[in-house]
Amino acid sequence: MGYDPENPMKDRITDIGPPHYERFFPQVIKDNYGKWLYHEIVRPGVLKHVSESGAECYTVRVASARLISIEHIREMCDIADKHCDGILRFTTRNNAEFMVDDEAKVQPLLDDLASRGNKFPVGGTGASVSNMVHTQGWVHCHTPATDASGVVKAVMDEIFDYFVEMKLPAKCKMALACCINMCGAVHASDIAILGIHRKPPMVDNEAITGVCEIPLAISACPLGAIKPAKVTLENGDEIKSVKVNAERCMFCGNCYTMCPAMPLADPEGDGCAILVGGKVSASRTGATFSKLVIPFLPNNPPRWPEVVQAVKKILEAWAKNARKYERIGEWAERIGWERFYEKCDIPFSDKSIDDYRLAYDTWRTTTQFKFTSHIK
Amino acid sequence: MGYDPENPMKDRITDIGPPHYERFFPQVIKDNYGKWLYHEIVRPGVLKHVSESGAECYTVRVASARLISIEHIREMCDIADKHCDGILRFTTRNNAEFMVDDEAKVQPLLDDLASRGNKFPVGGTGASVSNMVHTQGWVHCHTPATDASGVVKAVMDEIFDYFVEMKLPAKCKMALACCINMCGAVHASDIAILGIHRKPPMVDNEAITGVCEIPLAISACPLGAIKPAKVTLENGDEIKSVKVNAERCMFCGNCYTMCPAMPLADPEGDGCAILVGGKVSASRTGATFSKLVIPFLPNNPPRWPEVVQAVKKILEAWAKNARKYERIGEWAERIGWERFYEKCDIPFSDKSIDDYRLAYDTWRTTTQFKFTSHIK
Amino acid sequence: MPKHDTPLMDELEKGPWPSFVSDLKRQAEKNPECWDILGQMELSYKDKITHWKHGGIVGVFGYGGGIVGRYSDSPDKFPGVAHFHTVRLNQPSSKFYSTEMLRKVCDLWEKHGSGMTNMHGSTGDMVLLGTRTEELEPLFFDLTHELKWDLGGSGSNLRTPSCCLGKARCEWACYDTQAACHTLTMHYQDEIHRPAFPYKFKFKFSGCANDCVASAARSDFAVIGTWRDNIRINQDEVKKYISGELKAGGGIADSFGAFDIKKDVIGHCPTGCMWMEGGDLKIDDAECTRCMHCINVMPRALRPGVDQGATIMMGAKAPILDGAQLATMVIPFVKPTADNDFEDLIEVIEKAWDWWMEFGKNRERIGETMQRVGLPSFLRVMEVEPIPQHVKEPRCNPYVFWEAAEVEGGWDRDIKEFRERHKM
Amino acid sequence: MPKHDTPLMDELEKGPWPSFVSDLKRQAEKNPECWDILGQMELSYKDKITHWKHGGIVGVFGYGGGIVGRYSDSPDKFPGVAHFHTVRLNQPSSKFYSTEMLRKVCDLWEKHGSGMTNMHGSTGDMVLLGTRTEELEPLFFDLTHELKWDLGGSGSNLRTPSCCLGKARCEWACYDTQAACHTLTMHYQDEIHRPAFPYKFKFKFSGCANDCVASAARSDFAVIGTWRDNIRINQDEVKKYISGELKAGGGIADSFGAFDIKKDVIGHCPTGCMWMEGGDLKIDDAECTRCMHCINVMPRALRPGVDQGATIMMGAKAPILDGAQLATMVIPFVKPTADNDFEDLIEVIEKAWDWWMEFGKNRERIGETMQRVGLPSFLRVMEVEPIPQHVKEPRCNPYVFWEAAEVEGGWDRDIKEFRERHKM
Ligand code: SRM
Ligand code: SRM
Ligand code: SRM
Ligand code: SRM
Ligand code: SF4
Ligand code: SF4
Ligand code: SF4
Ligand code: SF4
Ligand code: SF4
Ligand code: SF4
Ligand code: SF4
Ligand code: SF4
Repeated sequence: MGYDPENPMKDRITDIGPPHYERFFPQVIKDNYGKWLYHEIVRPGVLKHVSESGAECYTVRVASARLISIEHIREMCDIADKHCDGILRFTTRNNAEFMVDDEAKVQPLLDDLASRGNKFPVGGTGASVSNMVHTQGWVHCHTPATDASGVVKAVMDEIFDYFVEMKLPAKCKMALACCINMCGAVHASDIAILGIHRKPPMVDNEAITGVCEIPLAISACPLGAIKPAKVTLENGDEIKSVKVNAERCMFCGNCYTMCPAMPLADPEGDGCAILVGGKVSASRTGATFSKLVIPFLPNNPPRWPEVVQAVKKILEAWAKNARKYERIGEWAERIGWERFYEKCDIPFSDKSIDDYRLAYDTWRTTTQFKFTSHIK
Repeated sequence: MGYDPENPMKDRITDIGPPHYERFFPQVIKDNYGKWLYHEIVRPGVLKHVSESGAECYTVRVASARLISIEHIREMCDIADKHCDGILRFTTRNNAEFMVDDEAKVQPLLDDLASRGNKFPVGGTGASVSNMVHTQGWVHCHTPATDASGVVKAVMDEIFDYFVEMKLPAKCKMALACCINMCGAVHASDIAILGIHRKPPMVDNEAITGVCEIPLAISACPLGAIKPAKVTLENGDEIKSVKVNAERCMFCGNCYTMCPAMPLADPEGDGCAILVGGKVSASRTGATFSKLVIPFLPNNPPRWPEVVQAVKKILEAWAKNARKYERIGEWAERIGWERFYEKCDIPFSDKSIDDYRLAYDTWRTTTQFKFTSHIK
Repeated sequence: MPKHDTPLMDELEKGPWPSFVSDLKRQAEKNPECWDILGQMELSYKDKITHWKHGGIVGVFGYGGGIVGRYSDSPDKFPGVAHFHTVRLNQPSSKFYSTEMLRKVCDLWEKHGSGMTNMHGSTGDMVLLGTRTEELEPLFFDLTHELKWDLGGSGSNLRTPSCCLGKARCEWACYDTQAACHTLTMHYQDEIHRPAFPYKFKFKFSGCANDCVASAARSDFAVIGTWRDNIRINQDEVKKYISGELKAGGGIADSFGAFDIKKDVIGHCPTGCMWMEGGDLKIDDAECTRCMHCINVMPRALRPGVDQGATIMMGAKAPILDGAQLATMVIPFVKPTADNDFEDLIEVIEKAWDWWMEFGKNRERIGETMQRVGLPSFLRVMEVEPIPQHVKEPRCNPYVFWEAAEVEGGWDRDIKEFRERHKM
Repeated sequence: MPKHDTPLMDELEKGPWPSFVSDLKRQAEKNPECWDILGQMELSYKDKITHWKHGGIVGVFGYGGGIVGRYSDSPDKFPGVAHFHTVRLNQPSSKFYSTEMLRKVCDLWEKHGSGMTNMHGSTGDMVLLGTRTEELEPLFFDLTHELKWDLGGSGSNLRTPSCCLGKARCEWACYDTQAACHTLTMHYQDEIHRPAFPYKFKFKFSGCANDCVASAARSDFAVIGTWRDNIRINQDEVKKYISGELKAGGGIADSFGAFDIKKDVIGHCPTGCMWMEGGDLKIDDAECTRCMHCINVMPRALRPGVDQGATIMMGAKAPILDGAQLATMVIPFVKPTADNDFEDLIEVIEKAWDWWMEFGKNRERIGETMQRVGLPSFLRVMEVEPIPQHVKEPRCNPYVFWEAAEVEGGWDRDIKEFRERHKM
């Protein structure tokens, strides 16, 4: 049967939602739903949950590139069929999890995974770096200032040990977003990579008529940097367009989102900022925004060495200096941001000083500071 | 000789500044300037400073109404002449200080002071309530929403013990300002009383022409609540005036400051707000703003019983519950503001929720809160 | 057989982390358009800009969301990705799958699309990456008929809700996150599929303050589990942590050395409400803010209380345009339950929507509307009594908006009568 | 003999705190206008509003400040206060007085004014409260000729600077606050007396972080003493505090009970940089933020370091109009000294003034101008290198203003050339 283009509404089914989750529970989870008593991390990547009933569920977490093929998914299915009664799941950070109900089944599963090259590294639990939440980048999106999957691959290759081992002071939640829309959880991550533009939009006068509602383009700009303008095209036509006061532009890209004739992207202008110290959980300290500590690193495909090294440096400075259970931001708050910059060997610039809406609340309004190397 | 109105510029002296401070130093201070080694608080109101040279300076601090007469000052001079080689000083909180260079001279001085009725209470040092920084109120200013000296007198009478004894967890720095211009240090005080208006300005159309520049009045309003208007006076003249959108008014009084024809003052509208938890010193925690915890109490002269009781309740709740060295705001931060309201038995209202410029930063963006009686 | 030279992409086949490049190549054997994905990406790697055109409005009939249109700016070079639309399938709550179902999705996508996916999108959808416009209706037909599965959200509508795995495999879930997520997803199919809002709106459900679905940072409406009574303590197990018999955090790190209950647990407690007394761990629960830290560190000794429920937070979002927002605590405690189809949540949601749909500006997230009108006004809209828990601290400026009704005598005054008492 | 019935005012004669009402009555014997002060205040106590008219511009010739004009709205009833202008005398630094000088002021004010004063005004002036317009010039003549004393500031000018008593009687002053205050007061007589600024500007000088003149909250330009090296520790004295031989805070409270160095000192240290080691108190000075707490509690054991100087903070103010501001740390360390007439301070002040006088709006305090242009721009103006010490934390939004010169290739781009690579 299938879809009949002649008869699009025939037998149409809508609004049925997703399949019910219970259909996909492994038996041990169905039986022990809401009855779990405690868990252990048996080894990196392997969780053991114990139920009030005494039942056990072993979970093996494997990394995933997230941008994966159906062939790859089918291979996951093969594994799950072989070891896990045909069930697997994905985590909120895009790792895959294979569950078994018996300790004896763990090692065969691990062996199988290990036998498949670099496709299924086991890890990401406990005091580790888990998978990076990330976005589309050049593989799919229209507004990116950097790539996503490639940068993530380059970074995770370099800090791989921290995924497969648990040797950090606490969890490190990383993220990447390819533009300041921040589809990745950049604004509240321990370490985040953020694609940013640094050149004001061009105005494509030849194209603007038709693709863009001028008043919308103007009102898109939060800083009023866009004004209406009359311009004469090469063919002599006078049209309504806009002009941009580059001095007032903060490169947010909202104009481009609203008006395709105002592109910002540029090979030299675009690159990555590094933000650190955000978190989401309310454990110990409440949810916290990430702070922009490195305003710009160039896009240097395919391996973004500057970005990779910056991330690694921060990660390792934290690993070396923080107390147990202290997330990166908690550590920075305790030692003071001036000390953070020093420990991480990051140069400070006025780019990291807020000058947006709520800026005043971030100014240092106390004589309490440390005499770091920043003070000559 | 004296001033000659016929010849105002004759022998005119200007820009000579204040007398040099050194002229007024007691000998022991002149001799030990910059050489002080340590101090002790011998008893409430009596400080002992010891110099590297071994010299000692005893200081007796006495309360002052601040609004004082020259007869009162002359009486102070008599005391200083008798005990202190003709020198006295005033503190940054408007207390007077009498200094002697020998322990033996302290008791006679204290006895003398005590013999003069309630004019010279000794205290205000250490973990006490010192004098209240305050302002003019109805004795001199044109914009007050409450009195100053009278409220201070009423409050200090009631909590007098806390001035003459040192039995609080820390210093308590109090202030009063009779309008939101806050000439008293209300915005950074442990407990502060603030005169506030609650009725929008009236427009005195009969008077506005001449006394007021309309554009200035309009631009005075931070919320754009004042608009130009044409009105017809009783005599039939049509004049330019303004009208106020009362819904948008936040009663800041800036319009009245700029335009005398826009009075706000009102017997029922005006009254006092109570702010708490501010501090200035960087000791332990940095300088902090006071928070508005009681939005309004009525003006009830001559003794403002509601204000007095509110202040006392907060003071004593803090005294009872805080740790040593914890200023009021530090205590409130540690226990949480919800608990503060409970401990002080103050009702909470949405008036204490910020909705001005930087409001978002004060919203609770965490699940971390306590289940106080506020949660039904 | 590679269609394009991709020396830059090939570099990303090296290293221990799974390679999406190798994967693309593998898939290209079955779906040759994958060569063009690789080719166009290689070009982006060279040019350092995206090669996707701006926007592209496509969809399935009757739905205003679920598909993100995308067109190549170099369709001649890369015809396989000339159209490259994304299809968002609404994932089942907390993303458990039977291989049977997954394989069906794979087959569907092999037939109708590129064979490449995101497992999963940041909002939570299963994202099928790249297909042509003419495939959309057939795909949707097969999806709904054969898989009995539906699209998720995109555009100015309710986005696909998501949740932590909660009671399915976690001992800390204080309400049933999956049931809440699924029930509301089903309840709001219309809002998910047909944009009627000023901008996007997201639900996320976490079972406890650890917030494993990042709801406090990434959803307009976040429901986060908590409890009202006392942490359950098993003192015997406490002693086992102290003696080293049990590992901190169930073995959260291999590098932590000896357990130190004073430093590791009590020392990190944000409220300082814990102490040791004669070998027993004591908690002054009235002062506890249920941050989860102590429970996280000693999962066998401590458990959330039994009077469980959730806190409702609202308004989180990314920075466009006024700056990012974390969610704001709106309702301290509700008991969301499948017994009443989560009507407590529905009531709150609809109150917020009714208002936001009327007063929210175009492309204004509810958090921004909240900021624009102020929290006091928002609480009035929500008919929530203002409590100190709504703020970190009381306001420090004196600029209170009084209402006429609150002030004795109201606002109508007679300037003449005033001038009798107070001359100019 | 009382001129008016003042039952409400009379109530304020009771109680242990000194009574300004009794004092007014006493002064009324010499200056009968005091009866009218009492009378008009009584009326205010009845009417619950002020009875002073708005404003009143008066002054002495050639000065734009120092006098605040005030007129009664009921001059018929209270002729003694029909005019009631305030005269601000610039107090000597830190307010020591010889009785000889004070008596001269009293005589002056008995002759030319009401006999009532504020000792002192909130800014620091000696405030003479209430005189008639025609007395102003004679008073000023006598003040300058006989007392060799001058007026302080009011209006849009430099306000009377003020300072803590510092080295005069305090062991903690890290620079000479009095000398700084006096030198700058003399240096800027013109700025104090002749308004040339957009709005008022205040200097305050505190010798250490205790900030006894509240400079961090109440001055546009605050200089607060600090040190760069190590806290001086006398371990023998530390032990005396621990043993109870010495009293905490020199005897700061009578109710504190036993001294507990762990709780009272180490436990309150904001940086956690102190610890006990074998009976000795240790400080990791590099981590100390010189908050003064430990020194305050153990004045005989601990002292500020010897490499002393000051931090410059700017922009504090009351709430009108954008909300109150606390001072912002601008220059972490200078060594203000009379040896060079405080030229380090003067340089900073004048840089700020030059800019503020050019760019500040009318009635905009410098703190507000700083907020309007942003801290990065302000630091550029001040030619101060931006350092992390300028902020509590780095920005969390990504909205950085890049300049063309910082970006490779600048901002001039060719849309055509771009379109060759990226078609619409
Ligand atoms: C599987 C997953 C939930 C899901 O529905 O998929 C999950 C599962 C668990 N989380 Fe989580 N968390 C998961 C994402 C999160 C997130 C969201 C995110 O990463 O974006 C957070 C908040 C992130 C943040 O704070 O920035 C999160 C914050 C926590 C915390 C608090 C950590 C902290 O100290 O701040 C704990 C407690 C702990 O680990 O001690 C926790 C604890 C746990 C426990 C131990 C809960 C339990 O008893 O089973 C689970 C195993 C943890 C582990 O991996 O070590 N989980 N956890 C998610 C796995 C993601 C991954 O693949 O890495
Ligand atoms: C005399 C005076 C300075 C002056 O130039 O006039 C002064 C003098 C001293 N102050 Fe102060 N302070 C004086 C106003 C202040 C102010 C300003 C104010 O009150 O508006 C502050 C900042 C207020 C704030 O933080 O809100 C202030 C915060 C301190 C502190 C920090 C207290 C804290 O823990 O936060 C100390 C340290 C201490 O007391 O342990 C201190 C300590 C001292 C010492 C012990 C300094 C010393 O070694 O001599 C002096 C005696 C203190 C006492 O009275 O217990 N002084 N002190 C001021 C007396 C005012 C009064 O009459 O009560
Ligand atoms: C696919 C996905 C990224 C990914 O790789 O996973 C995504 C992709 C896009 N997002 Fe997003 N967002 C995605 C999750 C998010 C999230 C994360 C979340 O939901 O937890 C956020 C931050 C949280 C939030 O909602 O604030 C997010 C915040 C944005 C924003 C900024 C919204 C704001 O209020 O600040 C925009 C801009 C806009 O709406 O115009 C945006 C816009 C977009 C658009 C539609 C670009 C555009 O302006 O047209 C992207 C389409 C990319 C493409 O070519 O397919 N996307 N977007 C995520 C959706 C997949 C899914 O359904 O599961
Ligand atoms: C006399 C004094 C209060 C007192 O009783 O001590 C005072 C009195 C007035 N102040 Fe003030 N201010 C006084 C210290 C302050 C202080 C405290 C300080 O300097 O440490 C402040 C807060 C700090 C600050 O500068 O921000 C202060 C902040 C204001 C403001 C709000 C300024 C702002 O930027 O927010 C105004 C409103 C204005 O300027 O229009 C103001 C305006 C006024 C006016 C001139 C009223 C007006 O708008 O015309 C008051 C005249 C009262 C009168 O009738 O005599 N006064 N004023 C203080 C000056 C005496 C002196 O010279 O020693
Ligand atoms: S972060 Fe920006 S560029 Fe990246 S997927 Fe989201 S909208 Fe697109
Ligand atoms: S990028 Fe942002 S700030 Fe710049 S013109 Fe466009 S909308 Fe305005
Ligand atoms: S606080 Fe207001 S009313 Fe009081 S003296 Fe200052 S300006 Fe006048
Ligand atoms: S009181 Fe303030 S808010 Fe109200 S009208 Fe006057 S200036 Fe505007
Ligand atoms: S949020 Fe809480 S309940 Fe949900 S998975 Fe995480 S730890 Fe478990
Ligand atoms: S849950 Fe958090 S606040 Fe409560 S006792 Fe444990 S650590 Fe302390
Ligand atoms: S600020 Fe410091 S130096 Fe000045 S008096 Fe106060 S404690 Fe002493
Ligand atoms: S001065 Fe403050 S920060 Fe420094 S050691 Fe003492 S208490 Fe700690």
